[in-house]
Amino acid sequence: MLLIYCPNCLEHREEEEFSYGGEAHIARPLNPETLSDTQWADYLFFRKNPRGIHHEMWYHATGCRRYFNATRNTVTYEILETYQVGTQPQITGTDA
Amino acid sequence: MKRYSGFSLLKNALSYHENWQKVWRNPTPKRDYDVVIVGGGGHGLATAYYLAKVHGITNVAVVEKGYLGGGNTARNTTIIRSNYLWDEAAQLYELSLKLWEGLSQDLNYNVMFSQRGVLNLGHNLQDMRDIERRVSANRLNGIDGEVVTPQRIKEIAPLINISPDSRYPILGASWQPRGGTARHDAVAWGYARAADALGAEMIQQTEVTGIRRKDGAVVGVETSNGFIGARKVACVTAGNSGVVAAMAGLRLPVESRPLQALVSEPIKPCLDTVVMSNAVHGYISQSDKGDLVIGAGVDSYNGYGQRGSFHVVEHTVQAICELFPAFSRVSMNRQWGGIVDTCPDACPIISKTSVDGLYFNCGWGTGGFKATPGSGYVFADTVANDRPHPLAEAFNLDRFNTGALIDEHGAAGVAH
Amino acid sequence: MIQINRLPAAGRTDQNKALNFTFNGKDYQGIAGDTLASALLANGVDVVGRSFKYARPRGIFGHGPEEPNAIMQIGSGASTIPNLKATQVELYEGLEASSVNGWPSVNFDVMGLIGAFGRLMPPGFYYKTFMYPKKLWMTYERFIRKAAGLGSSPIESDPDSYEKLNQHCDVLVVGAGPAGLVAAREAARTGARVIIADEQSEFGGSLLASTQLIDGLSATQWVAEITGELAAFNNVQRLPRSTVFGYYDHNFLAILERVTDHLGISTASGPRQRMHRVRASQVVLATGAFERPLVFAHNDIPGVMLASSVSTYVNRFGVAPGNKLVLATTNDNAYQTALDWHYIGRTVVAVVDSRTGPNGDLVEQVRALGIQILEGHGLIEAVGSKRVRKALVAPINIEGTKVTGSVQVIACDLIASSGGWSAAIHLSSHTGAKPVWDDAIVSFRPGESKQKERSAGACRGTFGGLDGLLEGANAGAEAAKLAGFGTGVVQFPTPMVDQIVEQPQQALFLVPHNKTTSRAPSQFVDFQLDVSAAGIELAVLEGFESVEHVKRYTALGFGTDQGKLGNINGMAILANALDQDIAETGTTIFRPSYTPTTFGAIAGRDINHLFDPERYTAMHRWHVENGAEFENVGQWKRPWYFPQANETMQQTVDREGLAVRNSVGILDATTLGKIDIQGPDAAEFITRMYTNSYLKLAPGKCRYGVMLKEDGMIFDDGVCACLSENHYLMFTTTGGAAGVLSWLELWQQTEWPELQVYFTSVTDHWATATVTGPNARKVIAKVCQDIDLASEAFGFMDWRDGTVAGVKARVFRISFTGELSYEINVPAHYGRHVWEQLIEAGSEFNITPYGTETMHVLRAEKGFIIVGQDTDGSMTPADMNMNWVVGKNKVFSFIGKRSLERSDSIRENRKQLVGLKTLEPNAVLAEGAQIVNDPNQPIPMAMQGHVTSSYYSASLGHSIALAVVKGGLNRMGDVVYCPAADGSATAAKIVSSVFYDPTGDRQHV
Amino acid sequence: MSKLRAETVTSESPLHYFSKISSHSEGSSQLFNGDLEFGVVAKEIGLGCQLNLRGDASDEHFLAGAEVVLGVALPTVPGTYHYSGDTVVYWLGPNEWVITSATDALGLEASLRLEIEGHIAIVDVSGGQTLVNLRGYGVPTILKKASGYDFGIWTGGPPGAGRCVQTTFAKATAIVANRTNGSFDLIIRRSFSDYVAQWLLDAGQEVGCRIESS
Repeated sequence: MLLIYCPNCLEHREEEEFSYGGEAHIARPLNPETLSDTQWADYLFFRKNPRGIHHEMWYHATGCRRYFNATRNTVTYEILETYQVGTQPQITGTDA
Repeated sequence: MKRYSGFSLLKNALSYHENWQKVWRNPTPKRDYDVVIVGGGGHGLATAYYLAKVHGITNVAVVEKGYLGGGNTARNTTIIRSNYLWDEAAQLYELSLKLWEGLSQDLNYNVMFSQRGVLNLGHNLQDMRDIERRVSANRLNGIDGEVVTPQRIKEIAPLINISPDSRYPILGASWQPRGGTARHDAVAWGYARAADALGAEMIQQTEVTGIRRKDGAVVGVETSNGFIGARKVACVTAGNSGVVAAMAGLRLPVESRPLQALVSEPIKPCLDTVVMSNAVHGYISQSDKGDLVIGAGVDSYNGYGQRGSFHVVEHTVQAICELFPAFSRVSMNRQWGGIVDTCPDACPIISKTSVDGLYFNCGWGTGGFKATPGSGYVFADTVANDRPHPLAEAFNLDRFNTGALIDEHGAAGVAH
Repeated sequence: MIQINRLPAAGRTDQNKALNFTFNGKDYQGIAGDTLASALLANGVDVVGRSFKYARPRGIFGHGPEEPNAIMQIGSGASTIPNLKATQVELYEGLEASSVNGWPSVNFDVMGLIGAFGRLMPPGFYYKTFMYPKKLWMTYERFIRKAAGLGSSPIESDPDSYEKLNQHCDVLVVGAGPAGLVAAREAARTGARVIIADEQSEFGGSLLASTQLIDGLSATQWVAEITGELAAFNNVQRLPRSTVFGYYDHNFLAILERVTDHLGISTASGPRQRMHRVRASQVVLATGAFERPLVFAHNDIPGVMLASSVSTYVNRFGVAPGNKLVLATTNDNAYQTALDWHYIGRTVVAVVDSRTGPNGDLVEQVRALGIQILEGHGLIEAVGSKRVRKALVAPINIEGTKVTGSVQVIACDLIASSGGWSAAIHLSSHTGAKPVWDDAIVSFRPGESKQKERSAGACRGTFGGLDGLLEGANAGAEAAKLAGFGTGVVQFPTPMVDQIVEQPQQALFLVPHNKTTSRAPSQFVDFQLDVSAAGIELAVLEGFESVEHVKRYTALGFGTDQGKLGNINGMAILANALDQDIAETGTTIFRPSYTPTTFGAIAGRDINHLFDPERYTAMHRWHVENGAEFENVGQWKRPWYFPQANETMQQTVDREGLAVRNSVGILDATTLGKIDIQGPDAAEFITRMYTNSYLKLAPGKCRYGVMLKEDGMIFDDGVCACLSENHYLMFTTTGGAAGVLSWLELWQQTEWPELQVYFTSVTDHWATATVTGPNARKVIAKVCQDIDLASEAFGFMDWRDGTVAGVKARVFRISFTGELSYEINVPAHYGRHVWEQLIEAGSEFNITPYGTETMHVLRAEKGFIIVGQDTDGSMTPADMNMNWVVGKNKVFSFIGKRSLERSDSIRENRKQLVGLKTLEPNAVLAEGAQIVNDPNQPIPMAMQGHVTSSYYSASLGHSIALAVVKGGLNRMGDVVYCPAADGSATAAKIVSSVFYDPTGDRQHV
Repeated sequence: MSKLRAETVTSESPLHYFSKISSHSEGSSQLFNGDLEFGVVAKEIGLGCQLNLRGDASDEHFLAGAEVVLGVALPTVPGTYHYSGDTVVYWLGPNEWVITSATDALGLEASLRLEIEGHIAIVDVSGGQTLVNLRGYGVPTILKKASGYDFGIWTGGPPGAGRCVQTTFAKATAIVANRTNGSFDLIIRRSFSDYVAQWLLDAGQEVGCRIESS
């Protein structure tokens, strides 16, 4: 069970307070109509799903009601950082 | 292959069990094969078996990074049923169920397929509409099933709580008598033994680290024990499909999630059927050893950790205690997690890919074990003939482009 | 009853306090401080159970959670508990215990006759048999199941309650043996919040049975001192009878505290057990070690025990479980048992040591007492049926693989064995740390830490007393420092312990027999499941090479003791059979639970009425008082219908529906989700979320909208009102409220932060009463004077502020019934007041409260969809015949729009919403029924769609249904069929989905 | 009756019925015999004004405007609240606060709107939630049962301020705040209030629990 540092509440909080928001940093295409079905499907359904470093969104549902991003290792579940939406992670790559 | 029977058991007992044949060889890999199957779980082993048995393709290696049947085959709650809603899924699972019904004899290995029936409970009016819809579709598809009342449920599972005063009272259920459970390890071992007997080779403790291609076609796999050539490579690596796909430069619409399960200590038999509830979220059966085998939820986040959050276990156990208040004083003996590939439409992918000779079978989510024989059967056919088996057609990768998803229930939460 | 094995010196027990108990229906007496196991041993009870597979008689083997044999059913009736280990059950007055196997009794078990044919049941025999004939398997299985299980589940609800506490601490110390106690003391001293938990009834661990001196005190006195010190710290929480059973991610550990189990009474005032959910900054694991038994032929006969268990029964419980002891060992440590036995005046017949030339301190002490030591010997077989009578002993080679000389017979009634110690690495293993085999100590050590934890003492493989204490103190200080307390330097002086010089032990995992393993009498490795050394070798012979395969094939480690006794021996035997070393063979991953954990305690109080919150509206009590039946809608309790005396549900729904159509009805619509939206970009944002546009919606106006997910499928619907410039109120479905709010937040926060808009849930703020029907205006007029209710002034899809029944209200003219409707919203505190005033005002029109069932009928008459009932997540607006709600000319590509153009979304022959009218007017189709064109076609039938909603409509005088049918909008007038389970089929004609008032005049009046 | 006068209006706080129902319920009747010392007393302080306020915490004009009207500065440190008299402002998120006050909600909203310009939101949620004060020696334990939040780290704040958190509370959510007298305030949603009250009675059984509705 994860313990997640909320970058708004500035505290570690229990996983039960959060909901998972999926892969982060996926921008909605500006002109969906110009995309092929395949390109649109890529946006809709295809995710990195890495074994290792993953940048993902979390929603502090029963706390501050803010979305934020986390860098988490999907094997160890270690959360390496949390950061604001619209900013870039400090930790990148694929392995911890 | 020396056949197993009561007689062979007796004969071997007289010689102190010193003369049993090996269930399978443990050969060193050859330089190349007609087909390399990546992943030695139930689905991969079944694929090897049907490639040999149905299609006469015996120059096959099953390459497994750990031990045979050690992934989700060893970690699931062994429930088998075919009462799926949509025609495409129902037909695939029904093929599976029919294969299950003769599997022990076919493999000459008792997989202990026990047709003790499956109840899917309904707890609100919409549940009951959905149950009626599903059972109605099942009947017209030739799949057994009926809608049963709480009183009938109580007869089938006497310890269940059908009080109308429950927080979410049981209003009814679908009942598939042909459903049941099987002994999960035996399925992997039985397929491996039978496939081995037909010539397929089991290569354990060998991890595939790359998929070698030439001119857009697959030529083999890189492994922790060196390169193995192959004209065709069939990947069946539940939980790690995305990672394997990436080796061939492919992306799959799957995400890997921890799915949890737990068992109680053995108790005297008191539950002779499988009970599943989506609304209060738990499913339970009792094994032939006496353990209550309980399926817990899927964690909400991606993970490869084969473990999960304790609060998921808590919610599941609450659900079980709601359904079976008497089990409150029974104890949890062990809990664990598996990694499931989840697809946006909660249906599998059984598909050719853009790489010639490379095939994928993945995305079974929580439904993989029950599909083992059917999955192997249609995948073997797809690989052997380089075109989708008719029952696999709907489960192609292109459906994510066209939008022809099979069950968009599961798609409700995607898109961003 | 005389306790024939009770010693005069009573250890930690109280001779003066007798406790009566029953075992298998027979009366016995023990004393305070006993466990059930020690009391049974005191009474000379040899056979306490039967093994699972071969039904062999079994006696008490251990003294803690490793006990494989003494599995008990405790108590009876609703509060019975299955599968407790007698070694962990504290004795109390009136305790009832029975064996879980053995019929008609444990002393004579008919299944034991089957056990005599054990050779026919090697590992995996069931995989090889019972296959033919195919149809008989279910019959075979019935017999197999008869033998299944240990104890029995109660069949009634649990009378006890269970507590849960969320705990936070800086340092959690697991285990209150010597290392844990000093670790806790060091951490406590720094001011850190410390929790120390131990599974036993009192702190001290192995020291409770030790004869060692520490700081010049007896071990138990020293424990009392340090426990007293800990009690004096107010930053220390001490949890005895508390098992840390799982170590989860991010230093979350779960502890089961047994609060009243040892009292044996169901106390209404307190919980039976308490679950502590602990988040610890740092963890010290001091969980000790388990002694390994020696594996020899018939090592399962009652009277064979662990050496440390014999010492524990002697020293801690004052029980001597026999008279003539033979000790079999591979190490010096176990000689202590010979000393303990000797000093209580009983006979040590011989010590059988596998090593040659042992001369450590304890060995010399034993030798000095004149006790026979058979060096270089193995105890190869025990002889006896329900109690050991003899030991067969033979010289063995130095490697311990072969019997090298003649067998001698030694008469005895107790065999204690020791094959060394295995560190209890379970909790560190839960974290994913991979255990490391260490030949030097013949044990696994915990692997590299994956969490903020460290092991200290025996569980780290440090079996020497002083070293363990040093490690514990260091671990406590270090953990505190890393949690932000203290300097990390040990503060208390090191306790003084006599150092005992020990010679190296021998790694011996299977005592050789003069027959081969396959032909020797069974040499048990895992007692509970009858896994023998021969079984493991057979698995290897059959080609199972992985430790996991062998475990699964033989069931090694799958018992309720989870392999605490057998796993290491089993793995070593496997390694030997594979000609590998143990490190190569690998280990198995331990998983929670460390010991079995009560389901009720895991569930806590979140069962029964607290299983899930019940959400009530402000009018809920009125509904209850007025006889409503309720429907669960999400977590809400909504009135389903309001039956009057002797009415059937159908009669009620007919009456309620007719009232609305002919006069006026009232519905509690509070549960609809309501989201307040403010900001200069509110209209733009809302327009991106809905399929239609809100850019030109004027204050005072409402509009119906449909929301899609990005895949183009309908996900929610509702009305959105413009309250003022830049201020909107969005209604959602009851079930969709929370999901829609987080959906809006998701897009605003993560995709379009530049749009200035705020969302606030106001679902709970408003109570909503819908007054609907031709007389609705007249009713409202009686309680509302400040709104011009004239149609021209307050038209359909308008809203107005005003005062209703003296309360500031917001009134919407929106309709889900197709009748003239007013949805009156007031702050929830006034909900019941306004509701009652409306009922009173409507009484002259016989205003009729109605529930969700009538609401469903009325809206279906109008062809209004319910998201989630008429749609299922695979339906587009076009499928619902609702293209009118899709803004084709919207500039921004609203959410889901692109997906509506995918090839499958524009495919011909998609399922479309239509009405169905049964040819037999009174036949009501089943909701969910599948639709076919030809009911006589062979199976599998080609299904065309299904019925989504179906009712009898009293106002129309016939049944109505909504359905989705392939290409349905082009099939008006076609007759289709719904086949039923009994083979019959109901014919229905495809018609428009709008059955009532198709022009919509009635809602506009 | 064709006209209702304002003085006949009755209101019901979320826990309006609670003590009545509880005193008659079998399971908890022993807790209401009057002889027991209750370890937990939950007293509803209902029917006050509660406003949800949104705005940009980095906008000084916004902060200043709010302070002028409320007589207390908006807390900008996460997890804190400010109070003055009977007006309390709780931090809920980086741009969200909830204000509880004894004054009239509509009046307060109007004053705030008058004083503050720019992109803000003010929403009256007075009917949607209620404030419950928890006092008694059993309260710290009750909080441990209810929530995984570590209330043990809270220390007393400076005058006019305290700690608050919005978190899970049993299977509902709540805002929990400490008071200077050692008690705690709980703000819960109306539709969950019956559940929370039932839960408190159950979880408080060990020490005795009484609910006083407003």
